[in-house]
Amino acid sequence: MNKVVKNAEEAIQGVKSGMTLMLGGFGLCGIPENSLKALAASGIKNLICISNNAGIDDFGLGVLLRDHQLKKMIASYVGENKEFERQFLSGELEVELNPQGTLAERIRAGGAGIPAFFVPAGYGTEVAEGKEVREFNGKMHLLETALTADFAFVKAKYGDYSGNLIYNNTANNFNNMMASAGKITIAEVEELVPTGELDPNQIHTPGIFVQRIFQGTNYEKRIEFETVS
Amino acid sequence: MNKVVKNAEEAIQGVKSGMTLMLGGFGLCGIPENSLKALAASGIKNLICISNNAGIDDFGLGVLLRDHQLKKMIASYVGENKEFERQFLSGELEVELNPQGTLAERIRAGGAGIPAFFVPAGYGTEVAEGKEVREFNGKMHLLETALTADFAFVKAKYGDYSGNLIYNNTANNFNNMMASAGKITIAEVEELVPTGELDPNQIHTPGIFVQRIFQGTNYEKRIEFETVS
Amino acid sequence: MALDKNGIAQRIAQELQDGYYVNLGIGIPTLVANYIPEGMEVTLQSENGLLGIGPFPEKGKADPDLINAGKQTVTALKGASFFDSATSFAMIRGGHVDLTVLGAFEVSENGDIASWKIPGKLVKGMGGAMDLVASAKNIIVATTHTNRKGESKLLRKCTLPLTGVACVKRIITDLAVLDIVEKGFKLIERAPGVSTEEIKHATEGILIIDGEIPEMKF
Amino acid sequence: MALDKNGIAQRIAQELQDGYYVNLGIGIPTLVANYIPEGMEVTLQSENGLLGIGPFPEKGKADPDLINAGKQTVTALKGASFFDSATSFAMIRGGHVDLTVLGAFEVSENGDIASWKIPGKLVKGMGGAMDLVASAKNIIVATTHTNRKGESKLLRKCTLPLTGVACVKRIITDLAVLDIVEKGFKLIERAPGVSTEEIKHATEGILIIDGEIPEMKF
Repeated sequence: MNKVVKNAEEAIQGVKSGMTLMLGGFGLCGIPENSLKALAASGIKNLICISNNAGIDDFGLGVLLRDHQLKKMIASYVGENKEFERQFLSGELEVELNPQGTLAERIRAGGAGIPAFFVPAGYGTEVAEGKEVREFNGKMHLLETALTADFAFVKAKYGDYSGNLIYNNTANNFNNMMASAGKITIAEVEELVPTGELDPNQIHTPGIFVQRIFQGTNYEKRIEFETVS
Repeated sequence: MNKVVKNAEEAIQGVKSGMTLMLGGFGLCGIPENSLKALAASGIKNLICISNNAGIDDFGLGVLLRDHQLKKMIASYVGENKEFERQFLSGELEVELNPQGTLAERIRAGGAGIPAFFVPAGYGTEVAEGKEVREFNGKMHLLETALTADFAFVKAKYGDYSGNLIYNNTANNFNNMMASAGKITIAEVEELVPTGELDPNQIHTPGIFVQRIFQGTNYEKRIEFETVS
Repeated sequence: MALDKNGIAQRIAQELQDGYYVNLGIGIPTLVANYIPEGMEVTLQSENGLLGIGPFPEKGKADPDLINAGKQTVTALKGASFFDSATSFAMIRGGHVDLTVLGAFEVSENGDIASWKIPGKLVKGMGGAMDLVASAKNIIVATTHTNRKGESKLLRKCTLPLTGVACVKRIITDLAVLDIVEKGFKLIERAPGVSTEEIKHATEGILIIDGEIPEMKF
Repeated sequence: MALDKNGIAQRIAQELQDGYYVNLGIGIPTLVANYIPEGMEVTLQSENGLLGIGPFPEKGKADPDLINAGKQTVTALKGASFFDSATSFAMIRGGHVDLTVLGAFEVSENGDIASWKIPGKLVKGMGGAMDLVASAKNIIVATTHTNRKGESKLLRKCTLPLTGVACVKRIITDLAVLDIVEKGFKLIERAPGVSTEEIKHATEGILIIDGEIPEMKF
């Protein structure tokens, strides 16, 4: 099953104003750089983006923010982006903040056909507002709902023509769950190999979750905080 | 962190009458053979066992059944075991049958601290009896609860002293989730290697989920239905 | 003449489309794999944790760690992947599998299916069938039109414990292809040489016959 | 004298036990890693998907694909494993992490914690903090006893938006070790040379002083 497309421009075909997108990565680690650039170049606006973070001012999701392409962000931590802050405070950008584990699980649930589930995170905080509360085993829990997206953009180290993916180190993060939660999932990889070259026991994301795949180019893989010993 | 114990007899220390156990495997594929033998030899009775299947009459969980060590089974498919059938019909054995995906997810939820979640499977069937029903996206769902165990027994191909596990082919099945859902998880492996020898990107079950690990011996790895072309 | 098992499987194979991910149940559905049209890529999912089921192994090459959901030894094709049961049912429940083909004891005219339990008989359990019927985007039931006693399996209402409600889309039997529509079983095709009357006779539920019914083509 | 950041981290390290899996938050908690007692095996979890955090890499060897939850480049120790964020929080939510150490803006005498948001100030988000405090078996807050304005951070009630309720077990500050008990902050240890009076003065919530309070030992 050949799911290979030529490049990011071809991959993002069908993304339209007002759609909900998921974007993998944690900080700048494991983000779909090529797809983000193509989305920025497309000028598509009014996007709802689900991503753990919002990039930095001049890289990652930050570029879409800068160009006012986002209507709403669903994220857990957006600390490294001043433009985000500005748009949020001015009311230009809607923001829904989720506890990180809840965000991860909502995305997994979206991919796994589980419409809602209970977690303890956020009970008694502003995250609980409007949510059903229920006690299990003497502990209070919130009912959280699944998240899905029109398009999910993920990045892996290796991928094959059938869409099987293998991530590298902590660059997996949100990518694996998001791959399962996109109606159309687009994977970009550092190395695209023919089907059959990846060990079936080592595949992190089975190809069934991926609709389009391409070999990315010119990866910058920026480091947010280079810390050395 | 060295979690290595000598053998199955040492590994099952602490298992007591009346406890709830999880046992990995699908049919006879990926079952913890050594632990099952040690449990059979222990003569411990009144066990509640959570396992997708019930083994066959003279192998796997079937041996515990034969020796009347089980009080209750929570499973999804028990078709290959006549003794199971007899004990169930005579009322000796309590049985709770779960849709297979619901069983898998209840175990994952147990390990992941999610006390309950909604799934569509079983709505309108006898599985729904006594369960909360709720509509999401125009479809009816049942509220299912998490499963945990006093001891979980899993089997992997490779393991290291820290409890990291790698499964082989379809022998993963229920093992990965069960490893996370045992208060004490005991892993037996075909090849036990020193910590550091497994590739951190290829580990299926991180060691945090495993409390005891040992190198199994004399694996029979019986085939239930040898089908050839 | 009524189709045999292989005939049913062959007709079901015509429902496949290039690029489909398909879960085939035990029995007749498994045979569908033998009739995948040349040049069409269909990936078979096995709910015990395999995407990309290959043919049965050669004699002497069976791997005990590589079985399908029917516990038969199989092989894995190029591009296959292995995963745990939670991930496997995430694929199923999440609607990622395009088509599920499974057997049934009974189907009702509103699409209910009974396939897992006969009161008083051997308890086997539902396995993955309830998850599959509750979640698959498209469900085809593969069955004989009548049971061994000659009684219809296509009923007004199921009499046996249900596997799922209002979920079956199409039924392919030894006699016919039928769709579940609002008012009953809609006859789509007849098996070669089987008359509309024969099908009517073998169907207890409401049968909708709209115009001339073509024969299946092989 | 009040401890510095490293002193607080060093005192917290005394809470570690052999075999512990520990999640260390950003700031002072991260420094705890520098004081793990010789011969003790403690595995550090990073919620972005790493079990077995190693030291910062040597200059020039930073791997952009290997960061901690604070987005700093790190290394992975022998026996480490990588996984996705859902699995990472399964570890946390499922109670598999033995100890969580995190910072706070405020802690109340019933164990509520506020650590993520100051109304009118920079919105950063809660990251994994709410998941951690709601689920960790044992939570230690690492903080200065008072804020920059000299106001107590150990309050009767938190004034800032909460991260979690009734979850903190122990607080280790530059002045003291305190446990959350039914009636308030129970003083357990004093920083070297810090008097009970000074601690009382710096604590707005109810402070329980039961008998002679020993000094911390290093």
